[in-house]
Amino acid sequence: MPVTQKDLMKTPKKALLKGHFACAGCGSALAFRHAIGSIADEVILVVPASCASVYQGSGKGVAFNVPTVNTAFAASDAVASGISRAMKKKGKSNLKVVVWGGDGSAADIGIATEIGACDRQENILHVMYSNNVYGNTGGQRSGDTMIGARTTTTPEGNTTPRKMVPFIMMANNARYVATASAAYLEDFVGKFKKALSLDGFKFIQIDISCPPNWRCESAHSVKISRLGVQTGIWPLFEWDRMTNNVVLSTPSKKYEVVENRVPITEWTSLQGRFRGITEEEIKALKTDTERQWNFIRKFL
Amino acid sequence: MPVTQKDLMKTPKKALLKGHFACAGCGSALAFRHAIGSIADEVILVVPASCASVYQGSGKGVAFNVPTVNTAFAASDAVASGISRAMKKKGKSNLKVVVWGGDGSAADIGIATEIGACDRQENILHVMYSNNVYGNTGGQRSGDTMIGARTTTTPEGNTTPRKMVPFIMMANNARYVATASAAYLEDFVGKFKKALSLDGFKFIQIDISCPPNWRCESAHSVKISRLGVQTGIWPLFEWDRMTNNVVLSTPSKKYEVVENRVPITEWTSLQGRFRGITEEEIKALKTDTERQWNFIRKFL
Amino acid sequence: MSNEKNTAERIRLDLMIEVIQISRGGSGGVTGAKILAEAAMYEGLDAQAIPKYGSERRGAAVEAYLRFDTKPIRVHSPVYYPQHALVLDASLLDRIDVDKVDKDGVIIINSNEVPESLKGSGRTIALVDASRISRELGLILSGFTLVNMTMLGAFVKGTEIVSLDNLLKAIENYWGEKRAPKNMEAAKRAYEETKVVIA
Amino acid sequence: MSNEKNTAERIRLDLMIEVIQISRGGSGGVTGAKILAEAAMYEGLDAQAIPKYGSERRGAAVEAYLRFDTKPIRVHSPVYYPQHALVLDASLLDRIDVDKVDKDGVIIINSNEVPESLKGSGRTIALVDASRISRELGLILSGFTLVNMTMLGAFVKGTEIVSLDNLLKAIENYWGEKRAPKNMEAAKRAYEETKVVIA
Amino acid sequence: MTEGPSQPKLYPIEGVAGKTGDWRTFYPVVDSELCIKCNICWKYCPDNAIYPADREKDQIISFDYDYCKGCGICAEECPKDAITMIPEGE
Amino acid sequence: MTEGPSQPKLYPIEGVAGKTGDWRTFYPVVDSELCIKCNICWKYCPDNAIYPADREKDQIISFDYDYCKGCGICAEECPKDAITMIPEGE
Amino acid sequence: MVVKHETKTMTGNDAASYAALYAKPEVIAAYPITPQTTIVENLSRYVDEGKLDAEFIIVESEHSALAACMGAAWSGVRTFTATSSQGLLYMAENVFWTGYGRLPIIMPVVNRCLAPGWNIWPDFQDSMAFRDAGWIQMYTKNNQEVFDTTLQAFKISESKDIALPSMPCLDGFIISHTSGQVQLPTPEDAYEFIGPYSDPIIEIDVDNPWAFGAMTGPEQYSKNRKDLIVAMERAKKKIVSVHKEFEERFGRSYGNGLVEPYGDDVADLTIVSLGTIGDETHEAVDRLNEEGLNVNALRVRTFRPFPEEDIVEFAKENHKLLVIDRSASFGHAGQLGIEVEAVLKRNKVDTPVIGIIRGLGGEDVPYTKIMDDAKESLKG
Amino acid sequence: MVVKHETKTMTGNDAASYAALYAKPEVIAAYPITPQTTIVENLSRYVDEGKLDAEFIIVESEHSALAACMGAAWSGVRTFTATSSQGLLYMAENVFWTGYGRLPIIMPVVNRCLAPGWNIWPDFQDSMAFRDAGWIQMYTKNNQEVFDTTLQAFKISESKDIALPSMPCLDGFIISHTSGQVQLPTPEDAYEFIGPYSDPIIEIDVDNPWAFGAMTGPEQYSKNRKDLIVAMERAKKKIVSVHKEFEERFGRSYGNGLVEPYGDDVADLTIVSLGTIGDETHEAVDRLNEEGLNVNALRVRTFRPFPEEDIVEFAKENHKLLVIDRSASFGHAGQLGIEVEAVLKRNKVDTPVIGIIRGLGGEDVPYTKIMDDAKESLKG
Ligand SMILES: Cc1ncc(C[n+]2csc(CCOP(=O)(O)OP(=O)(O)O)c2C)c(N)n1
Ligand SMILES: Cc1ncc(C[n+]2csc(CCOP(=O)(O)OP(=O)(O)O)c2C)c(N)n1
Ligand code: SF4
Ligand code: SF4
Ligand code: SF4
Ligand code: SF4
Ligand code: SF4
Ligand code: SF4
Ligand SMILES: [Mg+2]
Ligand SMILES: [Mg+2]
Repeated sequence: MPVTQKDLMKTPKKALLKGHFACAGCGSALAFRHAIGSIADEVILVVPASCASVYQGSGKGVAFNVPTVNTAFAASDAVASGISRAMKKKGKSNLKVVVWGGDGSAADIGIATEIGACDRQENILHVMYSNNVYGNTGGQRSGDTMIGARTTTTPEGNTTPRKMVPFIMMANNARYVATASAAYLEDFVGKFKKALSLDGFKFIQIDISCPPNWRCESAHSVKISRLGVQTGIWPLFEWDRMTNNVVLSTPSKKYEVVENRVPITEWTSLQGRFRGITEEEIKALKTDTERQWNFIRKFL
Repeated sequence: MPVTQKDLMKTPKKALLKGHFACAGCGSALAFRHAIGSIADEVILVVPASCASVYQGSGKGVAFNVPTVNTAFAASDAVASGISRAMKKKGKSNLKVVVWGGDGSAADIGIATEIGACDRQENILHVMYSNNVYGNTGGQRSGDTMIGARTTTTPEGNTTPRKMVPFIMMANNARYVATASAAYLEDFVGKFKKALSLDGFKFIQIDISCPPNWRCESAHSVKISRLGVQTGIWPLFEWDRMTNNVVLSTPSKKYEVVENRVPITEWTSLQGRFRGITEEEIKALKTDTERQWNFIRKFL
Repeated sequence: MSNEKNTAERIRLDLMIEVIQISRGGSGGVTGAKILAEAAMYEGLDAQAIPKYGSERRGAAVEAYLRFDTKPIRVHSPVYYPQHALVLDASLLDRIDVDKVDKDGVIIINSNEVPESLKGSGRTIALVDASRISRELGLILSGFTLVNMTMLGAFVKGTEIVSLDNLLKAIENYWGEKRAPKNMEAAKRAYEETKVVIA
Repeated sequence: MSNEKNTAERIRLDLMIEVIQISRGGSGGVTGAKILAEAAMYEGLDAQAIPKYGSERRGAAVEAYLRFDTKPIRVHSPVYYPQHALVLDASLLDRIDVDKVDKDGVIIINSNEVPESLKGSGRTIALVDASRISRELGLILSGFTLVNMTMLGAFVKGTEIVSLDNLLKAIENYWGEKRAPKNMEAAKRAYEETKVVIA
Repeated sequence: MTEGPSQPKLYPIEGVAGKTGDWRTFYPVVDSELCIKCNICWKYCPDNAIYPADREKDQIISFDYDYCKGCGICAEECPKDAITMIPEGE
Repeated sequence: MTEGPSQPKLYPIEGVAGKTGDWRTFYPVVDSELCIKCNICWKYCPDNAIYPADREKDQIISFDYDYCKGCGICAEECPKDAITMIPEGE
Repeated sequence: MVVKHETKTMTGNDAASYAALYAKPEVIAAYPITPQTTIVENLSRYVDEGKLDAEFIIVESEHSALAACMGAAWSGVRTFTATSSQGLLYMAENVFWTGYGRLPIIMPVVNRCLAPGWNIWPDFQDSMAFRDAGWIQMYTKNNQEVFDTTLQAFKISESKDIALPSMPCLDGFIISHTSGQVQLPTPEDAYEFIGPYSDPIIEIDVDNPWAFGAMTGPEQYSKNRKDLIVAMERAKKKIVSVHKEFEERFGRSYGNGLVEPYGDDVADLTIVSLGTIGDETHEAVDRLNEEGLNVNALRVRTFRPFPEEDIVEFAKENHKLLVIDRSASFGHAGQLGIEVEAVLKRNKVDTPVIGIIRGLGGEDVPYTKIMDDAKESLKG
Repeated sequence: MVVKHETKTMTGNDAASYAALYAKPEVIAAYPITPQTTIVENLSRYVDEGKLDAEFIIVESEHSALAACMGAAWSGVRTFTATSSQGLLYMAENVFWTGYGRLPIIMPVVNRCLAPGWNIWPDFQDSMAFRDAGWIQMYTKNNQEVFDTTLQAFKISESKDIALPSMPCLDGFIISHTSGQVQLPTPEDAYEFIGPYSDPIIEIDVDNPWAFGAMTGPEQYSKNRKDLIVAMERAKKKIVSVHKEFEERFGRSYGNGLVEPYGDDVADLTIVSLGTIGDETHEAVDRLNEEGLNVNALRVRTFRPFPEEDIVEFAKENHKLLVIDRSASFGHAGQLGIEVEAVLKRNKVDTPVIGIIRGLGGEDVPYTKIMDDAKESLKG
């Protein structure tokens, strides 16, 4: 069920009210607006500690116009499990339980909880929006930080590869796994709605750009996300347990072929987090990108 | 470096002293004896809560004749990281830091810790011995319990597939991943020593039989493990980050072909945990086994 | 905590009776103790069955304790000075400190004959070859002869704290329709075959 | 907590001086406050720079507080009744409660002219077009004009709590050899260009 | 019925962070000549601060300056460069 | 030098669980006629309770009955069925 | 009221499981740990066998066990879990979250001491570590009280004017694994006593959305906490009234529900304690009385909220207190001892207090030992 | 002894980072959480820039942060971490493990209150929850004391006769993010003061293997705990002596290291508190004195071990105590208040105690508020 820009306009209600606390140009808020918006009348949100727990608001009220439970950093998939089971018990299985959290909870502190919920095949969707960093605490390295990125805990550049949680979830036999990008919102919302139509544990990672932590101009937010796909850094795909196959998403198809890819420096040069990146680091980053593609290719 | 039975006899010292607390016929103690024995003069053991924390002894002393640190259930890979780094700092990188724990810590409560250490490429080896159950607490379902197994928390038979931690570790870019069986000790010790020769995070899962929890005769311990391989239930393989390829281990080669496999019932019938297993459950178990093989095949 | 009164006196005075049981891990000793406590309940007594947990493994020695009283039991410690001892495996006799067992109490042993160590002790011993009875009735699990129910019959015969009927009722209740008969039979046969002797 | 003494008196009496600063998230206001505290230290004063943390985002209003004293400061609260106010962005002036600022204190504003709301208030205002100075010196980060260092010059000029020399020393120390000159220049120029007027 | 406990519970409102238009240093302006009503700008606004164009009513996009944070994405993404970012106060 | 703190630290000893031979209900016996000194039994004993055979010295395997728990693996795995499990006491 | 009873022989863990079974929770999530394990196993069995129509979530850790219950509690259904020792520590974040969030979850804690070294025997270090967390804590003395307390906990916690989670505490092994007699009401009577959870404290509602736990400033935050303080005060009365109602219906009681005095009203020495030591103390008191020593006892059944008034009243009348703790706040003293001293001080009661720590790491505390301690205290 | 000093303007977190830098830990593992974050960032930078020759482990959670430090501590090297609030709760199991295991880890806790709702401002609920865990806890009043205390902590904790981990506590934001002046000794002087960790409390040794933390029966277990109790007693003396040595070398002191009295020896009212409220109280005392009110103060610097003797001595001389807690044990009262009452009771000191709770969730506690509270107390 491909989603068009027109479809994006037909939301039951606004999920993200104006005047929220996200930074100007926040890709996470952008993705939230459309995805949660598309099912705003039947969703229950579970939000671990992250920027999303901050940009939703504070004090007077919240910008999230859907039921929202904020949880401890590592607790969200278990809380979501409890909600999903309770709703089942109450005969309200039609409600969609969605975890909306960052890479910190999904890739690091909360991954055991997430793998556990996946293992139990809980009927929930986990959306991991990744800015490749602990944004809320000011930009420390996360498991999803890529090689070469300067963060406040890797000031001279991170040396370890990205964790690639989608692969882990494939290996962990999720019902459905997909990657997405804030530059391709129709693609993202399509995957989001598809995931919600399936029973069991679904996982989507969406890379979103984050001006303060990527140290980029807010105006470049979407552009950088798009370049992430075009440089091949961030391959968009779907994987389904039923087929055990990966299907490359349209925006990424072309970039499987290395020659077709936009040079990585077009992407790095727009971001302060890559200032000072060395040739070797670029090489290592490319090698790790190829590793990811190789993993994907095994399932094509 | 293939290991022979002769090699097993040449250990620097006994790692597991006689008169330990393991049940009669314990496959975990058996595996420990040979693997840890093979490097008993240069190993540091980290043991999370598990049968291994019990069978090592209590009160008067311990049967583990190597330095051993017992840790909280979810803490072992992080403790091992700390030890490994400290030893590096002290110029003692020659010492091997090995986590020896069960499926409970490796597949469930401690998997975030483990994935974290893997992500950091810590120089440690995690050996997950799996009896597919929380043995120490009396046989509750773990993430590594297979479909159809009766445990004290799934008295009518478990319905969810095994977690397959080795796949997760492959997806998580470990340095080296292997599976092993207590029936093929030379193969196991060979993998164990190979893993220790490599830098970075290594992971081996060894399936070991557990008479009280598998509700089997202790005499059948090794036999059941062997049947696990021969029925194809437990494929033995190695995976190396450098190649991103799986190599089937000799004992398992033949069983890639479904027709060559010993009927699964020969394996289940020896185990009380499968008493009352239904046709559908057997079918589901077979399907899940095939799923595992399919995953492996992608990397052959 | 020490033996202030002998068993006969205790019963007469409505005092608590304490029992130590020794068995092998995996032989169902803990279940046996629990069933005995239930039988005592039918008898109108308050009863406690305390398994002593450690890292017991199949085959290793496991202690358990029992208390019986006409009043609510408010004591929670292990039993240090039992009136009786129940020994499910004769080879484990040396694991209990016989000197701490009341001189007037009964030591119930799964054996045909008085063990060497007790010979001439003047102790009251209840003897039964429970292993044989259990084997004959097919009470075997993974090569392990289950003497726990059988020995309950001997205990009842030896101590008379609870009646055989109540014991059988408790066994029946525990095992349920299908599996009870064999176990009840074992207890009954042991009850009949138990010989009480003075060593 | 209220203005017991006016600023001149406070200085004479060795009393603490408190300042409120308002800036936009991302404009370096917190750094500026910290540097000012360091400059005061060179002056021999005890000083505190307190950022008021919340969920500030780039562009959103952020408060910070400063304290200066000749004795060790033992007060940790936010500043409620400041002697002076430092306004890094004129449009944020309405975010502070000017009535709580000491009537004899100085309000330092990044602006060419006295804002409407203060006109005729009789207040002492220190004015400087810091944005222009910063732009001219290329103090721009991701489209954001960094006026924090510039405004420090104006603050020093307006309040005379610390000397320009000590301010420059603190700026130099913070930014290091390579990046200091531009920032010092900005402060110096602001110092020179700042006009103190009575509104 | 007893009242429930005091819990950290908040209800949805618009403008929880205030009028976030305040945060802006540049503001977007659309050139009605250039705009083709494709609504791409609308789509990419993280702050939902663009009223979409309506081809049928021949209405172009407009901005909700109360909440537009001035990120500039709309200007950057507009395929027709119909949006310009102007410094506040100019 | 000050003494260290009281910590839960234990040192290696043999027989920490006691003479685990006690746990046995069956004990293994080897038939020297049948044994081919392959040491497979030695390999599979979880309790390290078999003294291996030595072909050179023409010595067959033997058991450490102090610690053999009687699991029966050796008997089950012996390719020559050279080991028999005998009930204790018989 | 005449109700039907049935007496069964069961362990303390069985007793907790029966209370849960009868309360019909709709979602249960738990993770095994010795000596709590059999509770989890019982409940899995009830659900697998269809005896209990609940969702049972076999989670991968205690952090998730309580988290899943929290999810269910937010959804407005009755929920239950249980844990012990390391498990309780592992879920620490959510323990506070539940208490501060006012979610009425019932979670028996089978007391076991904390590592290292590994030790599965009982002391109260685990639950004591959570005395600040906003939970009702009741320490039980035997299997019967475990059942009764767990059942009462549902009724107390789920009252809208209380809205506090409950942690019935039972000594590991000593209660959890020891079989004894427990009088059970019929499941119907038990359920009728607590009633359905039909007017939930909080309930997710897509038509009326709210966000729970978003960024909260000092003002609202401290308002929430002050309400928690007040709710704890109210809980004291509620515990007493539910306990009284229970007594009227089922004929069993434990003092007034907060404290259980034993022996004469006035004595030379009062032994104050928690849990099974409290039961064992009754034995000691009788024997000391037989020896002609004038000793009585006060078992603190409810530790949170702390029954200040009741302790003070009792202490006033007596001549000396001996407080026995089965845990320690290292670097100071036993937790119960400290708090008893504090309330006496606060209320200007002169009765001297002697605090001792016994039974750490599962060391046995027989009545003989308590008698010795009492004699020692009478001397001093 | 004359030592070189340099005064710098820095935040409290910077001060903690400097102390760590100067102590030269060999392994550091930490996980970010507001408001502790900048400590982690500073240390990463020191290591990345080569200023500090240490292994920095960027772990995936706080449970692992402390676990990694424990691994290093078992290996016999100096180690350091820091955390706050939820992070402290998430590592709860290892916090107890470290304390009970007697591993000399230094871990500043930047105090922040506990969710829900999310709230990053300071109160002491987080560290207070670990007052049983076998850690030395010192609450600091300003940036300078953070540096001094963290440095002292290494020397205290790593003494073989102490062998207890240390948790220097600093109010989040109020100290952690506020810049102020800190006198720093030279790195060499600082290092010389604490010395190298050359005779480790415990050290993994392949030639002399042991197992740490295996199954432990009640006897050895309670022996370990009793030694912990005794070590805490010894720690009081050690804190005083290290503090004295520090004073002699560097010229700064905080009372005797355990408590810091302020004002006249005898007063109508003594204000007892922890952390920055203690500093703010000094301001209040001066102003109250100016108003002619006879008030003094006692700041409890060391909360674990609890300085019973010092508090009692001081309380004896004074006429009334006002104890201000920045945390509560819900269902009873403020933790400091309870314990002060307890020790006075224990030592038969009649001085009345008034306990109040202030500043939960980061509510500001200005000296004016303290003055009001004091006046109120003087009346009552
Ligand atoms: C147990 C625990 N540790 C640390 C924190 C502090 N913390 C809150 S959000 C966060 C980072 C979140 O990063 P991510 O999940 O990537 O989301 P983002 O902020 O980037 O949106 C951290 C470390 C916490 N809340 N709880
Ligand atoms: C936080 C925590 N939760 C639960 C436990 C209880 N526990 C100890 S070992 C164990 C099961 C171990 O299972 P596994 O890892 O498979 O090892 P096995 O016992 O089967 O050898 C459990 C649940 C614990 N020690 N800590
Ligand atoms: S820090 Fe990044 S992810 Fe967080 S709100 Fe700002 S832009 Fe969005
Ligand atoms: S329970 Fe199983 S794994 Fe544990 S010691 Fe016994 S046989 Fe080995
Ligand atoms: S993106 Fe440009 S052309 Fe399209 S609607 Fe917006 S302003 Fe008009
Ligand atoms: S500038 Fe940014 S916030 Fe404003 S309308 Fe354009 S996209 Fe939206
Ligand atoms: S396995 Fe059999 S044949 Fe081989 S050495 Fe052992 S007893 Fe002899
Ligand atoms: S019976 Fe088992 S324990 Fe005994 S020697 Fe054979 S293999 Fe070893
Ligand atoms: Mg992130
Ligand atoms: Mg296991």
